[in-house]
Amino acid sequence: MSARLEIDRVETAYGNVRVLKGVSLDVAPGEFVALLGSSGCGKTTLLRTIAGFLSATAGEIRVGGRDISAEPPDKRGMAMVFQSYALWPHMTVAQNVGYGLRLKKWPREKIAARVDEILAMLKLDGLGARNVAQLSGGQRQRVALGRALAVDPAILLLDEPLSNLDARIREDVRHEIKALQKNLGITAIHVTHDREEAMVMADRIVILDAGQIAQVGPPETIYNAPNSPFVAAFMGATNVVRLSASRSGDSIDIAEGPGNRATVLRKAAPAGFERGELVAHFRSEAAELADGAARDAGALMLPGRIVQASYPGGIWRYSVAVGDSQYMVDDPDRRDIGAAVAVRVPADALHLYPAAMSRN
Amino acid sequence: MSARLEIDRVETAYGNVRVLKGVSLDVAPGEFVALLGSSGCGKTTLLRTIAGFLSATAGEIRVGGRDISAEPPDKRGMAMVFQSYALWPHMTVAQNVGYGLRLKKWPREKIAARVDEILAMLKLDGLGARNVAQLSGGQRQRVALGRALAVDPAILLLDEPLSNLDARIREDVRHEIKALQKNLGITAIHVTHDREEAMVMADRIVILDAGQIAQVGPPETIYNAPNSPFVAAFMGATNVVRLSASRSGDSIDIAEGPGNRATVLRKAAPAGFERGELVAHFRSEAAELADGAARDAGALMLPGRIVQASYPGGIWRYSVAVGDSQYMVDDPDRRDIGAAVAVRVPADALHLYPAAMSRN
Amino acid sequence: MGPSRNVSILLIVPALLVVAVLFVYPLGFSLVGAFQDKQSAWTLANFGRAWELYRLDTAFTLVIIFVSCLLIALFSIAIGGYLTLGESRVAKAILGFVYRWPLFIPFIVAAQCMRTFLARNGTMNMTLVYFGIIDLESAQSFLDWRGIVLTFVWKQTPFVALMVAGAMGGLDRSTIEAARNLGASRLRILVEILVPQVSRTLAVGLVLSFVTMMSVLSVPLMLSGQSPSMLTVNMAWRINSVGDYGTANALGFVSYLMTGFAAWFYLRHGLREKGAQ
Amino acid sequence: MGPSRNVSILLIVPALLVVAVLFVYPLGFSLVGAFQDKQSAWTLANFGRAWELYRLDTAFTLVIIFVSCLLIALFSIAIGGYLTLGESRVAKAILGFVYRWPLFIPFIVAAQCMRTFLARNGTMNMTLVYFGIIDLESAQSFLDWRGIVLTFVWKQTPFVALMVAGAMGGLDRSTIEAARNLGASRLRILVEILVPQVSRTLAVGLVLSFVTMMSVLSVPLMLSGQSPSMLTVNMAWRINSVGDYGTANALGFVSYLMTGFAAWFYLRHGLREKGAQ
Repeated sequence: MSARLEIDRVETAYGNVRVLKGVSLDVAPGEFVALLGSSGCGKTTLLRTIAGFLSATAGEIRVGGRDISAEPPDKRGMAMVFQSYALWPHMTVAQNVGYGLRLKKWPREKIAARVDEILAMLKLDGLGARNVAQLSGGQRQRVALGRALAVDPAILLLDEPLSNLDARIREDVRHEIKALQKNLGITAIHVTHDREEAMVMADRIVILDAGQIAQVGPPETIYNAPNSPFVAAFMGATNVVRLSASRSGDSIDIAEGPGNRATVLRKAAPAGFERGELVAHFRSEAAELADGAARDAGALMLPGRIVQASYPGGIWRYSVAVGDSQYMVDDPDRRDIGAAVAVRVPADALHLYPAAMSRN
Repeated sequence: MSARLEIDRVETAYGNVRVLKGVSLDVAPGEFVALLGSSGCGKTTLLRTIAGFLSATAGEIRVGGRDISAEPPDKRGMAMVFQSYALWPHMTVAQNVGYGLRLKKWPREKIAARVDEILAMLKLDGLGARNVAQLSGGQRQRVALGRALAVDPAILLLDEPLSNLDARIREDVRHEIKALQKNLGITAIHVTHDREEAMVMADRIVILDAGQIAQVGPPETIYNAPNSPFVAAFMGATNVVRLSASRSGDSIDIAEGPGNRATVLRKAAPAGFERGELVAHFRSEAAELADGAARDAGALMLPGRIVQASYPGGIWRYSVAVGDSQYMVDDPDRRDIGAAVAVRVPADALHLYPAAMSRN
Repeated sequence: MGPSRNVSILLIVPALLVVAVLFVYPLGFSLVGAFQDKQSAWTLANFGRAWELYRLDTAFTLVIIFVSCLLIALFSIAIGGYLTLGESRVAKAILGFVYRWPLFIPFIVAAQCMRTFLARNGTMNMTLVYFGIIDLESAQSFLDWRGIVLTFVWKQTPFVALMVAGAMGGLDRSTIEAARNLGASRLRILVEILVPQVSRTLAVGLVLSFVTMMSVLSVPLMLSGQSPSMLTVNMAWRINSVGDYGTANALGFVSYLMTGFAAWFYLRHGLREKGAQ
Repeated sequence: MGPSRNVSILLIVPALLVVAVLFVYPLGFSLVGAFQDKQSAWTLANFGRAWELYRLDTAFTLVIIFVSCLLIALFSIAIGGYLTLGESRVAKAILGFVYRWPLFIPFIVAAQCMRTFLARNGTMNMTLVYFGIIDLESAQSFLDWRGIVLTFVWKQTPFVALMVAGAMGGLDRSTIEAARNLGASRLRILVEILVPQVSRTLAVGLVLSFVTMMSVLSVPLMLSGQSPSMLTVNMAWRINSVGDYGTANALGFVSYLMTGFAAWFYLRHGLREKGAQ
């Protein structure tokens, strides 16, 4: 069972503080959508508004075409998995999972059968009589998931369900949840602040910023074509260069600046840009180091000196001082601190925006 | 000020449970050593034994050659930074930082001057009169560091000091702490469960497993030459293949197995290995995908089918079923689920161990 | 470490002895007194006399205190539940402000207030008559066991409600939201989710209230002069008017047994909770 | 949402009125009675008589209760501190087991125990004489204000110590270790690190003890017959023997003012804590 979820210009406020400033989003039946953003961006508020724990001050939420904005949480056909798991410590695993069915007045035997089915699906067989306090973190997380799935909801809401798990268990559970959601064909909305988690699990990612949607799209699009400096930085392109540039046909002429050499990038300019200042974002892993004197006509070259080095594994990560700025660059070779180098950024690794779009 | 720290066959127990089973480690003056391991490995116990909050049941701890095993915590010349920061909420920032000096009966003006100096060093200028409850997580962390540094300790002990910080702040603070430690020339012992954090910050990494040292060495060595299947898996080489092999000069002959094709790896065999079963570990990012029918004489080829795909960013990550096993492999190209592929692992990306060393 | 730990235990022994003597000895001595006559010879006569004179009062005391405990539990769960689950902020603020005031009224003042309030021509009846709900002839005095129960409940509910509301407020709110999300009504959430999670706090509050009610002399003395009376009144009578310490000690022993049972319950419950973790 | 919220407030109003009437009205009426004579005319005569007869007792009451509160605070900090910082597990287990027993002894039993213990030829003096620490001639009775203070402290210390030890146990232990790491002695950790962090809990415990001690009739009645006496005894006397409700109400009003002050302190402190967060 799954359903289309339409969020239509929804606004939500805590007291006088507007947290959601008009959010619209269509989620197809069976789709897995991640709401991604840093703390305070409104992602949890949006999830809680969808769930009905907060009421929208404006806008509509529709499930399968029906407006449910005024319905109480349990009439919305949604089930939520909480960050803290929110299991009831005075009930056994089976009682936790079966509680929603007891509320629906199912007969005792039918509940027991359904609980067994859910526990088997989540590889919790035989743990039904266990006290939830005796379970590991990963098991609790699965009981919480089972409790939500037992009532056969049309939409599953996940509020950072993995953030309390150990790093290694988390990776397994990511794949389990994703596979389960695909098998059941359930619609899922997943709140997270972990970029990789959203990338790996979601069909589509919604980036929220200050109560508004900054970008929506499949993981590859968000990662490779962020539509603003904010999204670029949030998706890991944290190195920033300001460039003087002008469009020239399909290429962009970059003038020599305080940190960069002149070059011509074979790359489309931002829409409507002709001449002026550009802000370029790039990832440390998309750049590389070249000799200090090296020239490359097709790439952006930033000559500087290595000031710090570390080995996070597989590659070396260097901090390179270029003028007043520092850039993080990954390189396969070990180099000395103080060495004169040039940061080489290929044209397609640069995300370019008119300077007016940048906040700082 | 800094000091050599010698840990000599130290054992520690909680009641009847032996947690440290004889740990020996030499830390040079000014060195930054990370104790890395999963929860329960004894890394925090070792740190607390060094600090004097737990007493060793056997062995010696020496600072600058002097045995301090029987000294109370404050006579060891060490200061500790706690995971929870452990700031005193009823004191201001300046009172927190200056408390250690007050205990040493410094005159009031000297304390004030030293506190100002420390706050300036940690970029907390002007926050001295602030209540600690009003500070952000990163600021609290720095106040805790300042409190430890104010007493000018010979050895700084860090108990997962970054694990309560947001991911983005954490990366900044890593570099700040590392730079501060180098500038002050202080000896530092850092407990963490985060592999990348240990790799980036430490001069040497100590991998602990079940109360014993599994491997000690600089980050590159631990990463590229893990000395056991446990360390290999802990450092991210979680793909495991069992191979039938025999040594042949400088190479290893690999026989065809249930999942792999026959090949000859130009690579030294594990010491003393002649013929028999090997366990091979490799990282998803060190392997790549080839056509299902592709052959490569110098690499290990594992033919199979893609069963899951995700895009964590930059590359695609595939789950490939080979016989009864599944491997995670990164590849730059987008491929279809169900496609027949071969996992290609270059000889130098394989970590080989005699099967007897593996636990499972 | 072995020897130094033993030394530190030896150092602490005098302090522990002082605590033991100061806290336990007076009690023990009085209990022994219950089994002795005026010549300090061993006897059960005190208990015989206590049984003969006060067996009805013992039952009366127990009934009053159990009824009070039951009502206190109900009211404090209701107050804590409304403060935790209620949706009207204004109502919660008013309730939160009002309910704890009796905590700050001494028992004797409370008893005095209730005397004025509950008497046959007291404020309550007069108000009811004024509104025509009863007529003056059928008005009756509540200055008997009902008055005692009312005063106890009035005075102790805030104490227990304070503990219960605090414990409920300290629960992970998402455990409540998870139940709401699945369709549990507020009453079900209170009974099935909240109360089981704060049951230990509730039990502690009730045990402490039980002991307090066993302690209070002023309320039964002032509110219910007639027989049957509570054990506290009887003990005060035996000592102050008759000078019969033996029987008073025997009654004290009985009181102590009752509270000891409550204490045992408290400890057992506490240990079981720890064992389950 | 506006209208439905207003409706829900209207729905809750009757319940709130009942709470307000039940909790506040009896109190208010008794307070009004303090300002009325027997013919319900307004007067301050009750206060005049209370002042004339009982001004010494009022001061006596306050002194006893303040001294008791001070001692309770010291003992409960010492007990909580030892339970939190002590190193001997055995000593901590014994102390933790022993200290809370008085909590389960009714006041009246405690008073009775103390009577036996503290009298001129009571157990305490006899023990001291037996060990040759004092001689029989210099033995004196402690059945006066000292006995009252001792009983109050004995009975209330466990209550406050339970709260304080709980609060201390709930603190982040690394805040203690951080101080030890820098060289703070255990006494300094107690005074400079622990007590400031549990000061709110300590204050609440003391205020509640203050109110409890203002309430207790049995202890002063049984332990100190002679003048001066505590206000509770005076109130009971006015009502039960003299039938003078006006003066009793006036004394109740004075008691209420004292506890009201304590309550105000409690609330102010609570609000300040919240404001600081």
